[in-house]
Formats: sequence, C-alpha cells, structure tokens
Amino acid sequence: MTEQPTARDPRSPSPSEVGPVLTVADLHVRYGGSHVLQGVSFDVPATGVTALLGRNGVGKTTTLKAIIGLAPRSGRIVLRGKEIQDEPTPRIIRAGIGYVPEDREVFGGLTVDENLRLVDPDLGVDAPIVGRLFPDLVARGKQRAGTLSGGQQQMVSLARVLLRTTSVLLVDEPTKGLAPKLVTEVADVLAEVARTTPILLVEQNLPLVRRIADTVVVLDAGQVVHRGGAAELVADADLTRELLGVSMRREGVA
Amino acid sequence: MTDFVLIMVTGVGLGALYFLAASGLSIIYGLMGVLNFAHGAFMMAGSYAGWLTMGALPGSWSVATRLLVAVVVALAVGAVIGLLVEVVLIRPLYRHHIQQVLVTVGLALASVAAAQGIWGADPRTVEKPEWMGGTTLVLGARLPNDRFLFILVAVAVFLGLLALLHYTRLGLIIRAGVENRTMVEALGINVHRTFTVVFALGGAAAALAGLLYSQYAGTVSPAQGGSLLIYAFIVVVIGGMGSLVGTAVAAVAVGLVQQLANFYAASGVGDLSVVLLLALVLLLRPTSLKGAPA
Amino acid sequence: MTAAVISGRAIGWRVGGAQILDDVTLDVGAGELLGIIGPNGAGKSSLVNILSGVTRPTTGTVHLAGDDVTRRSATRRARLGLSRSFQTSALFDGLTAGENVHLAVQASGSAPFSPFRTARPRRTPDAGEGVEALLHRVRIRGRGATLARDLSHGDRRKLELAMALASNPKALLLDEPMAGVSAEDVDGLTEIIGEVRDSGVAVAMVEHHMHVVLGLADRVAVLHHGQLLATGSPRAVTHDERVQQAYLGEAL
Amino acid sequence: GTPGEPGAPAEQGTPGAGGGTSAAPVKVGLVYSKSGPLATYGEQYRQGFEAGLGYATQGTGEVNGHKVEITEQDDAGDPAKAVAAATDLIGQGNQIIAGSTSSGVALQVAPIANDNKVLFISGPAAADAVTGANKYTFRSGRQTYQDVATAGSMLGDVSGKKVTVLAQDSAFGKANVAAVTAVLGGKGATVDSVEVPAAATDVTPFATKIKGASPDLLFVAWAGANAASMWSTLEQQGVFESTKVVTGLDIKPTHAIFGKASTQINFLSHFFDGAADNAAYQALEKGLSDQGATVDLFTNDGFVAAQMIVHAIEASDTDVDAMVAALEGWSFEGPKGQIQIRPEDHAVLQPMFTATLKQEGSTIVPVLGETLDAATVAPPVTPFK
Amino acid sequence: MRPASLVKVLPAALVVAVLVYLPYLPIELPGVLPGRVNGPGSLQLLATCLVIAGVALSYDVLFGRTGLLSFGHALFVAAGSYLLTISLADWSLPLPVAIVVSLATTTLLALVVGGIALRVSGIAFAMVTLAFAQAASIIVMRNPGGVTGGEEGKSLNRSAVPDLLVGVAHAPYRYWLALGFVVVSFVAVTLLVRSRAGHAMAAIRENEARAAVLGFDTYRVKLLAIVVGAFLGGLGGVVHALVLGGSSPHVTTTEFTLALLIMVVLGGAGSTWGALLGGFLYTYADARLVELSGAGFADALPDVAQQVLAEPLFVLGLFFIVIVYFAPAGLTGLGGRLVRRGRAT
Ligand SMILES: Nc1ncnc2c1ncn2[C@@H]1O[C@H](COP(=O)(O)OP(=O)(O)OP(=O)(O)O)[C@@H](O)[C@H]1O
Ligand SMILES: Nc1ncnc2c1ncn2[C@@H]1O[C@H](COP(=O)(O)OP(=O)(O)OP(=O)(O)O)[C@@H](O)[C@H]1O
Ligand SMILES: [Mg+2]
Ligand SMILES: [Mg+2]
Repeated sequence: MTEQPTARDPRSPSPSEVGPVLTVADLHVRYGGSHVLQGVSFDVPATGVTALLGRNGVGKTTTLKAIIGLAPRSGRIVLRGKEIQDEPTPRIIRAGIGYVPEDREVFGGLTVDENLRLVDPDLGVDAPIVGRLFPDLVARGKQRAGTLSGGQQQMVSLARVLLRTTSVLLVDEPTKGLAPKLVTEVADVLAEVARTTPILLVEQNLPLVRRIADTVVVLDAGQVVHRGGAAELVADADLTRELLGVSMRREGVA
Repeated sequence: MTDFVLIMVTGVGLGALYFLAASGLSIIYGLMGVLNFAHGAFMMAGSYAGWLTMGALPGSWSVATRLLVAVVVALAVGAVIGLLVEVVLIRPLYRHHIQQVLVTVGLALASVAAAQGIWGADPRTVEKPEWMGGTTLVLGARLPNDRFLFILVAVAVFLGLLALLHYTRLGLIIRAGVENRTMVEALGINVHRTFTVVFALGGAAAALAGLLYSQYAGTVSPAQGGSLLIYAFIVVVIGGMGSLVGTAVAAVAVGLVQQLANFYAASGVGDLSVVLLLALVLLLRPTSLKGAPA
Repeated sequence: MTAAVISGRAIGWRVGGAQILDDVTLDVGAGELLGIIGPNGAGKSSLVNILSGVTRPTTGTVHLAGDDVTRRSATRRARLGLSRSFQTSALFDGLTAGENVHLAVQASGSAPFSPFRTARPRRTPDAGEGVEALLHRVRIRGRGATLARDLSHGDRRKLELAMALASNPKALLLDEPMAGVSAEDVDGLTEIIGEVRDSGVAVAMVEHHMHVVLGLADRVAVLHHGQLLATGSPRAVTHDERVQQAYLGEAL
Repeated sequence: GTPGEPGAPAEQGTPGAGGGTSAAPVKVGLVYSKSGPLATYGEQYRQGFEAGLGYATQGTGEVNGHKVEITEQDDAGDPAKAVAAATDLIGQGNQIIAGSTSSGVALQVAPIANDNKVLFISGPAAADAVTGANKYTFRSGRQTYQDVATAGSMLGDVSGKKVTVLAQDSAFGKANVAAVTAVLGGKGATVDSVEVPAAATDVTPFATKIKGASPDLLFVAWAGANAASMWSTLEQQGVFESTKVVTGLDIKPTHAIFGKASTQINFLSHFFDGAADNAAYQALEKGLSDQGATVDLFTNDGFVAAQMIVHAIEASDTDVDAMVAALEGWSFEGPKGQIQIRPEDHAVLQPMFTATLKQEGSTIVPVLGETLDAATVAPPVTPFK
Repeated sequence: MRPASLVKVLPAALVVAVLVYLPYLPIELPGVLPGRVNGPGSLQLLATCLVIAGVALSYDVLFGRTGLLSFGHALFVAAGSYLLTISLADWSLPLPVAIVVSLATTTLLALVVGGIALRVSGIAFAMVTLAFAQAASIIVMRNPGGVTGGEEGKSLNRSAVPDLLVGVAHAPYRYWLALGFVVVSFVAVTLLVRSRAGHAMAAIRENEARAAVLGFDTYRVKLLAIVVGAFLGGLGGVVHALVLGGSSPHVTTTEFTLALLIMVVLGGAGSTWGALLGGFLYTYADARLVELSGAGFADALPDVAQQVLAEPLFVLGLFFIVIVYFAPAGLTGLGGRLVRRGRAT
C-alpha cells in the first residue's frame, strides 16, 4: 500500500451546511462497577463519514450500542431534533438508525435471503442494491448464513441495513477480518452510501479512515479527547501517535 | 389382522396426543431455548379450564356443544397463562437459560400443589360426547372414535405451526430471534412481543393437549399433566430438540412402539420400550440430537 | 521425511455439495512462520480446523512431527503438541486472566487424571511460576487478576496466545490473531508472535493484515477457492499477478 | 464433665408417666395422609376415627379416667415422613400409633412398632403383608385377600372356570394376582393375568388380549390414574359382552368413573353407605353427620381403629403387652358387623359385601348385593416371622 | 497445615463440633423442632435433613461444579438405597459386604448410564438422564421377583444391622451416622474441587468447547463427575436406608431429582456449603411446613387459600422462584453479598 491523498467525494456538501443529524451529549455508560463512558459528547454531521477512533477498549462499540439503547446509558441523544435516549431499541432503529455490529451477527440458521427479508419482507437477495454492491451474495441466497465465510457474513450484515432508508448509519469495524481487496471494496461501498446517508464509522484501519472520513472523534479513557477534520488528524503524525498510539507512517507501509 | 389394525390406529391416536403435548414444548424450546417444565402445569390448566367450563354451562346444551366452548375457553386460558408466564417470569431472566428452566420447575411444583389444594388430588370425571365414546367398525376392529378426532387435531396443529414458521413474517422473526435477540432488536423489530406470542402459542397448544387428554382419560386430575409431560420430553428429545417435523415423527413412533410392544412383546418389555427406543436413537444417531448447550 | 512439524497432504474437504478445499498441501517446519492468506471464504479457517482436528478432511492426511494424526481428535492433537487460537476469541470469561492460563497449563499437564490429587487452589494469585512467565511472555503480566471479560480486545488476544503457549507446543495455528486489534496492539502482538517463532515453534498464521504477514512470514501460502494459488516468499507472492487480482486488489 | 447419655432428657423421669395419678392422659399418635395423593382416604379415616372414639368412650373421650390425647401427623403418603413422624411420636411417649393410609407407610412403620414395642394399628392400607407383620402390629381395615375372596364368591362354583386378572404391573397389582391365584386357583379355577405396565397410557392392547381370551370372570385390580379410560376401553372393545367383570368399589367420588360400564360391573366392597345396619353403624353415621360428613369406604377403618384403641387402653394404660393381649382374639361389633381379631396373625376377620351401581337421578349409588360371612372370606393364617 | 488453610477449616470444624454435640442438648426449641433437640423425633428429622443435604451435595458435583444438568440423579441414590436393603434381606449379605456391593454396583451403573447419556449435551443430556431414571423408577414400582416391594417400598432387615441403628431410643446414633456421611461427602467434594480434575470440571462449566481444545478430555472429566456424584449419591442412598429403616420408591422419582436441583439452587450452586444448606433447609421445610396450615395466622384466610398453603410444595415452589429471581447465587451467595455490603458501609 502507498500513501494517497484523501479521496473525499467532491459532491458531498461540507459539514457546516446543515445541522447535525445526531447529537450525543454527556453520555455515560456503566457496566456494573466500571464506568466505561464518562460524559461523551459529539455531533454527527448530516453528511459524510464521521469516524469514531480510539484504542482497543476505550468504548467505541459501547458508544454505538448506547446510542441505539443496547447498553445501559444516561445522557441526551438527539436524532434529527428528537430525543431518543429513553426509547427502546426497536423504536430507535425505526426512527431512522441503521446499525452494523462489530461481530457481524448474522442469523446463522437463516438463509442469506431470509436474513435480508427480516428487515424488509419484500426485499431479499434480489434487491437492486444487493446486486450492485454485493454480487457475491446473490448466488448464495439459499445458503445458510452460518456457513458463510467471515467476509461474506460482513456483506450480509452491511446489506441488511442498506435495504431500508435511514437518517444515519452506525457502522462498527466493517473491515475487520476482510481481505485487503475487500477492504477497498467496502471502503468504496461506504463512500458511496455516504453520499446519501451520513455514517458514524468505528474503524481501526487508519488508511481507510483517511480515505473516506470527513471528521473524526477520538475517544480515550471514556471521554472525547479530540474532534476535527480527518485529514488534519491523519496528517499530524505526533497527534496520531499521542491519541492512537501509532504513527501513520508505519501503519501506511504495506 | 383385526388386532393389528386396532393397535396401529390407537397407536397413531396415542402419538397424536403425544404430539399435541410435545408441540407446545417443542416450539418454546426450539425457538426460545427455554425448556418449559411448567408445560405440564399448562396442560393441567387447560384440562381444568375445560372441566370447569363444561360444568358451568347449562346442562341443556349438548355435551358436544359444551365441549366446543370448553376448547375455546381452554385455548384462551392457556394462551393467557403462557403470556403471563413469559412476561412476568421468563422475560426478566432472558439470557439465563438455566434460571428460566428453574423458574418453570418451581412453577410446575407450585401450581400442581395449588390445584391439589383447591380441587383435591382425586380424579374428577369429565363428560364426553356420545360420539367420542363410541366406536367405528373397520376391518373387524372396533376403533374408538375419539382417536380419529385426536389425529385430525394433531395434523391440523402440525400443519398450522409449520406454515406459521416458514411462511409468515412472524415465523421468520421467531427463527431469527432464537439465534440473536439483540440483533433482531437492532434491526428495529420488537422481539419481546414475538416471544410473548410464542409463549402464548405454546400455552394454548398445551392447554388444548391437556383438554383433549382429559377427554381421552375421562377424568381430570392435578397429576395428569405431569405424566403426559414425561412422554412429551422423550418425544422432543427423539425428535431432535425443537424440530417440529422431528417431533411429529417421534410422537407417532413413540405411540406405535408403545402399543405394539404392549401387545406383542412379553410383559415387561412394553414398559421400557419407550426408554429403549430413546437409548437406541441415541446410540445410532447421537448427532441428530445434539442439544443446544444449556 | 522432511523436518516439517505440521503438514497437510493433499487435503480435500467437501461439505453440503461444495468442494471447500481441494488438494491443499503445505508444510511448516520448526522455527518457521507460514502466512496463510486468501480472499474471504477461500477456506483458510476450514484448513486450520482440519489441521487442528476440529473437522475431519474428506481426503488427504495431516501429519504432526511425522506421525499421521488424521484420525486423532482435537484433544489428542493438543496433547501431542499442537495449539491453536480461534478467529473469534474464546476465553473463560468468568475467570481471571491468570486462572485462564492456569487452566491451560493444567490441561496440558502430562500427569494422569487423579480426582483426588490436589492441585493448587485456584484463586491464589501465585498459582505457579509457569502462569506468571506466560503472562510475562505476552506482555500482560500486570493483568493476571483481571477477569477475562474485562480485558481489552488486544489483551484478550494476548491472553489467548498465552493459553495456546501454555502447553509448550511444537506447532501453533493462529486464525486471524490481529482481527479487530487496534494499531497500537498490532505491533505488540507481532513482536510476541515473532518471538514464539524464533523460539523454535512451527507457526501457521491466517491473517488479513498484509503488513503483519509480510513482516513476519518466512513463507506465504495463498488460498483461492479452496486451492493453493501460490506459495513462496512474501515478496514473490505479493508480486504474483494472480494474487494481486484475487486478493490484494487496489491497495489502500 | 462428660456428657450424659445421648438423647437423654434434661432431668430424669419418664414423660407420659408424670405425677403417678391414675388420671394421666394416654397419648395416641395418628400418622396418616392429611395431604398428598391419598388425602381423601386419610380424611375419611380421621372422620371415622373421631366418630369411633366418641362411640367407644360414650362421648367422654376418656377411658377409665384417662383422657385419650390424640396427636395427628401428616405423612403425605411418604414413608420417610411417616417414619420421622412415628419416631417423633414414640419419642414423645405415645405408646399407640394408628393411621397409615398407604401400604408403603404401613410396611415401614410396622417394624418400628416392633423395634420400640409400641402398639400399631394400621389403617386403610390393604397390603396382605401387614397381617402377621409382627406382634405389635394390628390393622383396622380389610386386606387384599378378603377383597379377592369376595370376588371369587360371585362366580359360584369356580372349578374349571377361566379367570383373568387385569392388574397394574405394580406391587398392588401383583398382590391381587397372587391372591386370586391362591383363592380361586385353589378352588379349581384356571387363573391367568394381564399385567399393564405402569407407563402404559392406552390399555387397548390389553383389552384386546382379554377379549381374545374371553374368560368367564375378569377381576380388575386398578388403583389410581387412567381408571376411567381403562373402563371405557373395556366397554368399547366389548369385554362385557362375554365376560363377567368384577372389581372393588372405591370411595364415592369415583363412582362416576366407570362411565357407561358402571351398571355392567359386579362390585365387591369393603364398606359403603348402606352396607350394613347396627348400633355401631348408626353411631358412625351420627358421628359423621355431626362433622358434616357421610359414610364412605374408609370411615369404617377409622371407627374400628378407635374401638380397638379404647379396648386396648381399657386393659392397660401403660403396658403395651397387656394391650396386645387384650386385642388378640377380641370379638366385637363394628359398623360392618361382627369383627374378630385373629390371635395368630392379627388378621381382622370381618364380613364383606357385594354390590352393583345404580343410576339415581344425576348420581350413581351402590346397591347392596350379598353380605359375605367373615369365615367365607377369611385369609389363611400367616404366623409372625 | 498453613495458618491460611486453618482459618478455612475452622468454621467447618466448628459447625461439625456443634452438630456432634446436639444429642446431648436436652433443651426445647418450640416451633423449630418437635420436642427436645435431642429427642428422637428431632434427631430423626435432623438426620433425614442431613442425609438429603449430603445427597444434594453429591448432585452439585454434576450441576454446580461441572455444569451438567442431570434429571436422573435419583437413579443413583435409589440404587444405593435399594441395593442395600435387597442385599441385606434377599441375599443375606453381612452389612459391610452389602454396603460395598451397593456402592460398587452404583458406580458401575453410573459408568454405563453416564457413558451413554454423555453422547449428547445440554438439555438433551438432561432428558436422557431423565429417561433412564424413569426406567429405573418403573422397574422398582413393578416389584420384579418381589424384591423391591413396588410402591410399598422395602423395609430394612433389622436383624442384619447393629442394634445401635435400630429403635427410637437409638435415634442419636442414626443422627451421627447421617452427620458422618455429610462430613465424608464434604471432604470428598472439597478435595475433588481442588484437584486437577476439579479444575477441569470448572473449565467445562465455563466453556466446554474451549476446555476441549486446551487438551482437557471433556468426556472423561464429565464422566468422572457423574461417577463421583453417583458414588456419593449412592452412599447417601445407603445411609438414607439405614436412617429411615428401609427404601421408599419416592427416592426413585423425577420429583426427587427435581427437589435436589431446587435444593442446590436454593443454597447456591457450585458452593459446598450452599448445596448442604439448601438440602438441609428444603428437607426441613418440606417436613415442617405442614404446620403452617395449623398455624394461627392462617385461620383468617379463606378455606381455599388455607388448603393451598397446606401443600408444602406450593410454598416451596413459590419460595424457590423468589430465590431464583432475587438471589440467583442462592442463599449462601445472598449471605456473602450481605456480608460484603455490611463491610463496605
Ligand atoms: N457487557 C459488558 N459488561 C462489562 N463490561 C463491558 C461490557 N461490554 C464492554 N465492556 C467493557 O467496556 C469497555 C469498552 O468496550 P468497547 O467494546 O466499547 O470498546 P471498543 O472501543 O469498541 O474496543 P475494540 O476496539 O476492542 O472494539 C471495555 O473495557 C470492555 O471490557
Ligand atoms: N457447512 C457448510 N456448508 C456450505 N458451505 C460452507 C460450509 N462451511 C463453510 N462453507 C463455505 O466454505 C468456504 C470457506 O469458509 P472459511 O470459513 O474456511 O473461509 P475463510 O477463508 O476462513 O474466510 P474468512 O477470511 O472470511 O474468514 C466459504 O465459502 C463458506 O461459505
Ligand atoms: Mg469495539
Ligand atoms: Mg476465516
């Protein structure tokens, strides 16, 4: 791999044009004795990709789960002007959030087609968006999702949320365990999706972040320690080392 | 030949009863991973609901009419009990499978004891429509009419459940929810409601089984549900833990084996035939029965 | 016989009417690290499962230190010196890191099972120098008393490695040890795995992080549609056109 | 210092004999099923006992100035609980134990009575083994043998006749088969049996076998579950058409269980409402109606137990051997008629009844057939081991 | 012995000492025990409670320690009990030989039943063990050859056991016998839990698949758990028969196994003290709850409520549900929690 300049889609409006689609304010999460999130606040702009970064275990996944009510939380969460912090998960999802979990979590006993129809009974593997983005899945409509390879499962997991129109997508480490070629493909898919739907993306792969993210939010020790443009952060080697414990140069070298 | 026909038909009739008893157990286990020990209590509730209803309706109505009303009442009672048990007892313990089993064990003990306290331990006779008590002559065998009814109802329940699971959205959600509740919710589906529906369904199936079994036995008693439950368990295990088709096949097999062994085998074998069948299936095809980890 | 510690010969695996693996032959020698790469669904995890004994191949044989172990169970192979990690982590979540390693040490012990032979009490922190040494080896010495479920992802991966090393294996199979590990921890893990290899263990590692594979591997095997597409030095393989097309694609 | 004897009370002195006056109460322990599957039998027994105690003590509740102090304990039909209760009662100075609704309890408590030399009067439990169990064990009811002998009487001369026993494959069923073989086989009948496994849900195969064999007499020994479906199956398969069917008459609530078959069955009976009429019977009826109850099967056993206990205390209020001696050979009038306690094995020689059921309005009532003399149905002597 | 382990042993020693002394304690505890503490009734009740407590502990080896949900443990207890009474009465064996025969046969039975049932896991395992136990129950009920006594049970051949174990006056000795059984089980289970095999059991309970690839022979470890549990359960059956003066078919039933399960959960699964406490309290409550219906406060209730409350299983069942809900770690877990909270404040 070689370093490349940030490839942001020129058509996407700049973040300042519209108000945020999602606002998280003073979010706290406690698991038993441990206080995982200690007052996290940030906005997800109405366009483009916002990357949520941080070392392992700082609470990135927890933040996403807390937003959709899968983690015990307190604080304020506003989706398009509507407070959702007290709603149950299904209601939040239907209010317009799509969630792609960290570990894929496809339904192993169901076929690929059934996994998709769960979201929308009328759209299975023959849905146009599936054919366009994930041609490999189309032929596997009748295969049980549990027998798919890791990458194929990731495809199902992504395809699942794209069947429905949403205000914002929460995507947790979508390229984990994917072959390099697929990483590029997924990045492209996300970039394309981001043209119409804002994405809050958790990702360890900094080159990918640099390529598709507009803004970044960095978590550490349960709090937001940095907010800013993606390009600026990635360009600043000292800052990346300080915030993420790694230098961009090394990471970029293939 | 005559004897054989009689044994076969009553065997299948018995299998139908076993299937009815096992179906509710099987869907609740297969879909929610909850081994419902209170299923026997659900069956007992159905049989007592039926008995009380038939007693409360005006005696001028025909027995068959009263029985029909009793079936409706029992189904409703079973569904409501299943619903309450799910909402009050099972749901808060979600993810703790062993605890769920334990709660149902406690419930089974307490409710049978309660019934014993209220109505006494002795069996009470139930009224049976004239036609069901009669027989039909086929190939020289006097076939009890009620067995035909049981078989008919069992087939209807079987097909209904199968269709529900595979051809409805509810079925799809149920099958997905079995695997990963959280993710179903994260897709915007209210899975709680679905599981409550499953339990209500299981409760209704149990109540129906209980009521029909009391018709078959001619009496209701607190212990009845429990004795049928053992067979339901065995049927569910032989059927492959939660597979509806497997349950149906196993139920018929168990009914037939029991009747044939009781008639043809030496006294003593008939008794243990069902357990022997279980051990045999286990030794020959252990993988088909690999249960979900408790 | 070659000096291969672990080798698969002409392995084929069919399931559900599909040929998942087809005539795959590979060897890993002592002190060697073989990187296994390939597109998703190529059959890498399946191969690891077959080598470790979790699944049986349809055709072909698996040899461990020269012995045919194709018919041996996973447990048996573990006792013969073959360790592995899983693509998704599998720890005893309710036990501390130290206890996890302690169990692994015990599992590999050669003493026959005697129900009433007392082992050391489970909850004491000084449960044996072996445990400490292992935790040290994977750089999580200070976390021995932390419950496994409370460890960070990277530390969990390290703990798994410690458990795999507990039996002093001759061969180690790693299925995507870096998946989901933050950039910072990737370096640490890479170092640890390198040390393990250098201590003379035969390591086979499935991994999608190319820079890790290229940095560590002595040889790389590329699987594609269940077949061996190429084997060779990292440099040779990355420059193979077919590999670039099937696997690497346009690099980020 | 060293502790005293284990189990010894604080200060010496025998409980129950305190004071030394003749007015010391006599303690009697009742261990029976107040709860559990046989609670209905137990309740009848208790009602009968209360009536019997009133009758035998002329309403005073005292014998020779000794108050009879009753302590009740529930065994729930569980021998373990019964043993604990009996031990407790004996430990507290009860020298007389009565009750035992189930045979399991009776057979576990009898040895305890022998071990501790207390008087034990078994209740409704029908097991033959209670008779002749030991010197301290008596019974107040009938035993299986007497039931079977009554059934045999219904066939007239059984010589050369074919008799089949339909019984559950259990101790109770086996005892019945053995008794029929002994009683009727001894008189020249060919006896065979159809034993139904406890686990059988459907009795059709067995009904078919019986129908095929078409015996002259079918004796049905069935306890508990499935009775209703068993009878309707026998009826459906036409067993009644060719065979005379005999069984025991159980308590009132079960009379409806026979369904369509009820009028075709010949019943033998230990006791039922209207089986006899004498002073004791009237006292029982009166005593029961005071409690809001009516005469039924096991009220007799409680009544007779009370009669026996009062008679024993009349002989001595402390010496159990004297009580045993007084009871052995005692002949008296119970609700069923004249009763005698056989000294050799404590068998209770008593009349038995045959009956049929009759639909009367919406209820089914038993009608007395014959009253069989105690001697005709007397079991053979089984001396103490 | 190191001071640390001394501290651990001390409470157990203290409890045992107090229990050993009870037969010399002529005081009354009205309502708690029938009559004097050292009266035969009380000691018989306590002896029964202790035996069942030990049996519950043997069940916990499977359920709490290894995570095996078995519904067939009654089989082994019944085997111990019936084999003893049968070998004493029908085969006229002397007591020591009879005990050895009972235990050896029970262990063999555990090997066979466990060997087959372990071919499946999870709930299926539970059901298979249930089926085996059910078969045994049926056989006992059927009274083959007249040896089991069917539903009437089988009484102990008094002449074959020492006089000290017979008779109401000798209740203290039966009590000590039961206590001895509990101590033996306690020591055996404690040693087992600390052994390599014990650790393997814990590993299997936590994550069986993981334990397998670590190199634990999970099949053998599980079988070992079943065999040890069965051995102790069989020993419990032997002592039960001696304490009770016979075998009763109640110990063959599924209800009995379910009761064991309840006891263990009630006290705290996977804890030695928990299983003992649960077994003891359950048996005690089952025996004494009947008094509830006679208690004064119940008179105010309507008849139906009184009848229902008079069923011990109703009260126990409900109490059990409450425990599962509010104290999932059982009474000992609850106790531990309270102690910790007390220290914290
Ligand atoms: N259910 C839970 N119970 C207790 N602690 C939890 C739970 N889930 C997460 N944690 C803890 O919360 C912390 C944050 O976890 P989280 O998964 O959100 O981190 P992350 O930033 O997503 O890490 P990674 O990069 O490894 O995915 C971790 O220390 C984790 O151990
Ligand atoms: N039981 C099965 N039935 C049908 N196909 C199966 C079955 N098990 C695995 N497969 C298929 O075998 C192929 C290989 O799977 P495997 O998990 O080995 O891939 P992998 O190389 O490890 O991929 P990844 O890098 O994504 O983890 C996949 O295409 C998968 O769908
Ligand atoms: Mg995460
Ligand atoms: Mg893989």
